[in-house]
Amino acid sequence: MSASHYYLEATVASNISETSRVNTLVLRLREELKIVPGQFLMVWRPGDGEIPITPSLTMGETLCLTIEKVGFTSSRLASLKPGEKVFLRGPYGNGFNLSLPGRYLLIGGGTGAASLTPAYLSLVKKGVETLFLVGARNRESLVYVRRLRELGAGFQVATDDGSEGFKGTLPEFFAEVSSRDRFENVLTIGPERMMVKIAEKCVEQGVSCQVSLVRIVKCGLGVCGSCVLDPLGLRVCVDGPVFHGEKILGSDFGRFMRDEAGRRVEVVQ
Amino acid sequence: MSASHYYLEATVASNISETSRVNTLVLRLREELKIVPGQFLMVWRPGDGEIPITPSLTMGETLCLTIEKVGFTSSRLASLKPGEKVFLRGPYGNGFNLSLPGRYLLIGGGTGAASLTPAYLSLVKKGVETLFLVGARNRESLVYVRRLRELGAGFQVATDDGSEGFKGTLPEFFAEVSSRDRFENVLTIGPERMMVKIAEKCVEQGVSCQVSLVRIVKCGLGVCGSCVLDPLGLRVCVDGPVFHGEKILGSDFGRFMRDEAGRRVEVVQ
Amino acid sequence: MHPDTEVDVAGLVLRSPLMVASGVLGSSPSLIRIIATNPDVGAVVTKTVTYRPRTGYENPTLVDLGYGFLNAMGLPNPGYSEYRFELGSIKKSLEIPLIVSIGPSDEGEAEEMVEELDSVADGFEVNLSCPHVENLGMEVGSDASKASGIVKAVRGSTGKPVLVKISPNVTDFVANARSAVEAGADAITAINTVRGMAIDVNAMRPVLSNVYGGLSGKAIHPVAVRIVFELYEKIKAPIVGCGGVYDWRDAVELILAGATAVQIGSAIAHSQTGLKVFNEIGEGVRRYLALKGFSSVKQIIGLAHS
Amino acid sequence: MHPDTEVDVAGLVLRSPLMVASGVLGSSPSLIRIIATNPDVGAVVTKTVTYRPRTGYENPTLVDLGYGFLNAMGLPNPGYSEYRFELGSIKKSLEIPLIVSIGPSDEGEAEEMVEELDSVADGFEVNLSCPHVENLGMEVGSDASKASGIVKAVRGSTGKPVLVKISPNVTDFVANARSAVEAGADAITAINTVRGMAIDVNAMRPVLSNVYGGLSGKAIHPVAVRIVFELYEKIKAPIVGCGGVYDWRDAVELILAGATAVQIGSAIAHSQTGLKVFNEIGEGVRRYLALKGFSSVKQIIGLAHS
Ligand SMILES: Cc1cc2nc3c(=O)[nH]c(=O)nc-3n(C[C@H](O)[C@H](O)[C@H](O)COP(=O)(O)OP(=O)(O)OC[C@H]3O[C@@H](n4cnc5c(N)ncnc54)[C@H](O)[C@@H]3O)c2cc1C
Ligand SMILES: Cc1cc2nc3c(=O)[nH]c(=O)nc-3n(C[C@H](O)[C@H](O)[C@H](O)COP(=O)(O)OP(=O)(O)OC[C@H]3O[C@@H](n4cnc5c(N)ncnc54)[C@H](O)[C@@H]3O)c2cc1C
Ligand SMILES: Cc1cc2nc3c(=O)[nH]c(=O)nc-3n(C[C@H](O)[C@H](O)[C@H](O)COP(=O)(O)O)c2cc1C
Ligand SMILES: Cc1cc2nc3c(=O)[nH]c(=O)nc-3n(C[C@H](O)[C@H](O)[C@H](O)COP(=O)(O)O)c2cc1C
Ligand code: FES
Ligand code: FES
Repeated sequence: MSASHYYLEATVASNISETSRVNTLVLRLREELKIVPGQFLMVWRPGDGEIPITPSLTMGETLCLTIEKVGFTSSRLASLKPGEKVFLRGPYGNGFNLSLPGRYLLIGGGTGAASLTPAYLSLVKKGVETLFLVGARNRESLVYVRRLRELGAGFQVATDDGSEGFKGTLPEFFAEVSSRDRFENVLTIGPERMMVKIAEKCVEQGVSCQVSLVRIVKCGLGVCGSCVLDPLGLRVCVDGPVFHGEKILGSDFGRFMRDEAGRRVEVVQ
Repeated sequence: MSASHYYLEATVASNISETSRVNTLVLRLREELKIVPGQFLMVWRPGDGEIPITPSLTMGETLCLTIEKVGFTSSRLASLKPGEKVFLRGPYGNGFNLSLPGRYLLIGGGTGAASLTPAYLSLVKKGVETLFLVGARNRESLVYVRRLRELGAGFQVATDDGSEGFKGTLPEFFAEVSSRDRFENVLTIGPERMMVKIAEKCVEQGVSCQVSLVRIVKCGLGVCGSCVLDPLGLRVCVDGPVFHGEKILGSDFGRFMRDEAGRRVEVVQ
Repeated sequence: MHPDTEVDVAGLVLRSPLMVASGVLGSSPSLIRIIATNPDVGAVVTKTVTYRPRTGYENPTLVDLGYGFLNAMGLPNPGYSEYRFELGSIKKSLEIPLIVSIGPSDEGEAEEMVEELDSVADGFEVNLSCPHVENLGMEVGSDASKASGIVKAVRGSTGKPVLVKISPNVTDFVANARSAVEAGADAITAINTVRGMAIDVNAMRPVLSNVYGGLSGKAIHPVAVRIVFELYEKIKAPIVGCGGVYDWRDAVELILAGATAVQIGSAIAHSQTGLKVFNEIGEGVRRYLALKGFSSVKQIIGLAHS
Repeated sequence: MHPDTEVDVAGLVLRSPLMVASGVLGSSPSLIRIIATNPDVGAVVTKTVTYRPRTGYENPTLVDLGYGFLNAMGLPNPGYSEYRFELGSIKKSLEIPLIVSIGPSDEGEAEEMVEELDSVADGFEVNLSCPHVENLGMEVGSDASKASGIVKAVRGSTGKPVLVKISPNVTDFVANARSAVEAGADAITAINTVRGMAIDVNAMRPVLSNVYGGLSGKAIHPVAVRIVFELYEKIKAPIVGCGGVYDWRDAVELILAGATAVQIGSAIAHSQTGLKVFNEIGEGVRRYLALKGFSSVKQIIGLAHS
């Protein structure tokens, strides 16, 4: 706080187009930012708004944000040019618990493949056996696989239409993989309905499952209550964004969220 | 600060009459207060005001304040009964430097004898050779000698009228003592004109001399400027109350102080 | 010795003088249900609801200053009608009073809202003091006759206790509190946030999307103490103190100043222990009362005046 | 690159935008003389002097809150006449402007004081905003016609720049600033302290002998930023920002908000380094300007508005 007052300044070094809807910003900071995999940052452009993003890479003074253009702010951020600035606060939230014993299966859908990468790299660095499944609707929608390849990551791909890798959804691929091999831990980021299916399967199999939730984050500090998961009263920004699947199954997880006015609305994805 | 909010509460355990004008309050605190000899406390009684006092003894949770009744607040405090409360903030100021090499001569006039006692005890405890001169107008005005005797302190007395000990003022006694024996360090608390004479003599003789000044202390924190020693711009509450004689000789020390309105007035004692 | 911590705010009997301040932790009924099980929470004030749903302002809406927060949330809320429905779903399970905070922009809205919400509320807090929302909050609060009209409308629409929350951002807060009491308020909540703003030196822009916001937390505690102290001498209604209560001393300070109960907002987020801050403060207040020889917290209300 | 830190406040050319705020460090001319040798101090504002000497209030007069101070010194000062004499003794040796702060209680006093003090002052700051002294400061400041009369009297008695220091404790500070400018003020200093108080839980009494006092320091920084920002849009006169400047970012924040210069008070006492805080802040501002590619601090005044 004292070094940065309110926000840390970051400069866009490059902007990599992942798909027609998703871009990765490579940012340079003036100092290193310590982030636990799974924690998130609040990313601000004055006039354009501020949104929560889970970094897709953190390496010294380099930071990658992989952003899907879903609305105004995300679209503006995803379109920034080299030399432009963004302003960061955080890291916020709990991050993944990567010290549970056993092997890890990571399942990333859409931009979730990017957001899971820091956890993947951290596990591999610790010498933990890890398998990374990434998925999307089709080959064109796959996010971050080029970067994963550059990083020398071992990963397997699933596409709904079979245009690359396994043909089917990630829950289907997960079922397939776990019919052959049992991982003690599953980490997943992706569309919420996908995560619910995976979490349910994990509970069935007695496998530990950590999911990263998305809700409307305003303060990021646990003050405003905008990100609450009902009826548990958990605040995604401080109690999460990572939750153990068995703790939140049966709640609004995968079914309801609150919109910006705090109205309870259905989760659509 | 966090334990005490604004003030520490202390309870009067006993009130010892030293002379007709001076009393010693023995206080009990709820926790030990770490004070360097020569530092002072701000002592508050709601409704009666708040004044700076240099403790005359600090021992675990016991604290002694030796107070001369010179005006409203000091008279109220000096008249407190066992069980009554006072409220303390501090310690403030720098305190004496007791790690200068050589032997120490302590010279306390009036309540100064009491205020110098913690420094005396600390030096003796460190095994430093120390001589303590205490003085007053006459035997009846001697302050704290009973307590010094109880503490087993070695001290010598001077009275202006010779009713006890050396006949003469403390500067005279000091001249007499230093004609026989040379101390490397002098510490003194007492009427300012007395301290000036002692400091001048020390400078003449090349002896280190630390004096403790009294000015109007309001904030005690260096903010309000009420305790300034001109023209040096030194604040007694934070830069002092202890100063090296040679640093302040030639200033308003011993000649002028500021009254509560900040008017420059003559030092009378 | 177990000092009694029960207090009575305009007829609302609270097992603890500590209440959750409005808006902090938002409007989720499930959070209210959970908070209400904490034995050191005496009542919950809901997020301020308005006549229509509000999405609030764009992010950024909050700045953490360390010693406080600046917020310009823009009163996001689902609107009183949907909110009544949500509160209904938890009302029965609550063992402590539920005070519904409302931000009507005129008398008509006030009446409709209160009539509808009356079945789920044990009391109302009228927010005439939100410093960053136009046509609501302070804008209304500083238009004396409009404010008074709204309070009268609320008063006329419910038999339950009505609190009015006042703003520190006015020259004469005593006049505002007095006119609220004259219009029928049973108690005054003091204070809402203090006007403020922050500029990021790197971005060179105001941080809050709304530019201006409201300062809360430690920073405003002395302001709250002062206003509670003065109101205690100048109005007859009980006062609920609010502003920068982070530990038991802060709570006691407001009670000694004259508050019958104390609301806690920012500390919930600034404390390492989250909602346990209520237990730490509750325990501290009990220890303090015991140490000083009081058998009830009621005995120290306003004691700093004597 | 060595960015230029010179600014011009209503004709007063300051080598640094940093000034010593009124009253902090008191009225001793010797302290002023010493402070003025600091290259990062652009001007000194004296303690507020009044027509007659004032001893100020009984102790306690100051509370340290950690994140700020509460003070009710009661404007102790030797009176303008003796003070003029004292300032005269150092005036020649000062290389930076000396701004004399005055607290007249009516027009007559204002005229007499300013005529007398004119020979030792490079400018005046009229204190109409001290929150804790009756018949002076805020009491005067909130009586619009009286305040305006005093400013006119000051204006009529000197050709030197006149600053008017305003209070945050009013509903409409913009109106106060405007009427000061209409009455002839060349610049507005914003802000004086915020009303507040503290109660000691052990003593169960207000700490300040005056009960109420003024809050300064970090706590009020967002309030100062907000007022400076709004004044910058609504009045034409230059603004001197004051309130909670503890490091270079706080200073830059006020300048971006619209302040031409910045006063520093509480930080002098709260900083570990005392008066060196001016050098730390000065150095920080220069580094910031260089990093952002500005050649002069003037280029960033009000930049947060664009
Ligand atoms: C902890 C966390 C980490 C995140 N990490 C990433 C990331 O790495 N990459 C990434 O692309 N996105 C991430 N998101 C999601 C991202 O923050 C949202 O997509 C973004 O806030 C949308 O803002 P917007 O202004 O562009 O869209 P808006 O205009 O606000 O919304 C566009 C549409 O999306 C819906 N919407 C907005 N926010 C959410 C939400 N939080 N949940 C569900 N629907 C929403 C709106 O209702 C609307 O229909 C993360 C979210 C959270 C909470
Ligand atoms: C660092 C420090 C340590 C001190 N330690 C002790 C101590 O251990 N024991 C003790 O008895 N006293 C001590 N004093 C002095 C004591 O604080 C004053 O005597 C007291 O403040 C007087 O307050 P009052 O309200 O009783 O008198 P007031 O009514 O304020 O004053 C009575 C008379 O004394 C004069 N006076 C008041 N304060 C001062 C002052 N600071 N210097 C000179 N004249 C003054 C007044 O002008 C007036 O003539 C100390 C002072 C300082 C600054
Ligand atoms: C994030 C946030 C949201 C708030 N929302 C409301 C609200 O909806 N209605 C209201 O009356 N006060 C609201 N407030 C003000 C608080 O209820 C309280 O008056 C203020 O924060 C001071 O208390 P504190 O210092 O304990 O936080 C909000 C405060 C914060 C920090
Ligand atoms: C101990 C003290 C004394 C003050 N005396 C005066 C004064 O005489 N005249 C005045 O205009 N302001 C006075 N002030 C207010 C300051 O000049 C300044 O406006 C306020 O403290 C806010 O700035 P800060 O946060 O940097 O301290 C005083 C402040 C303090 C803390
Ligand atoms: S975003 Fe405000 S509580 Fe989570
Ligand atoms: S007493 Fe205030 S500066 Fe020393």
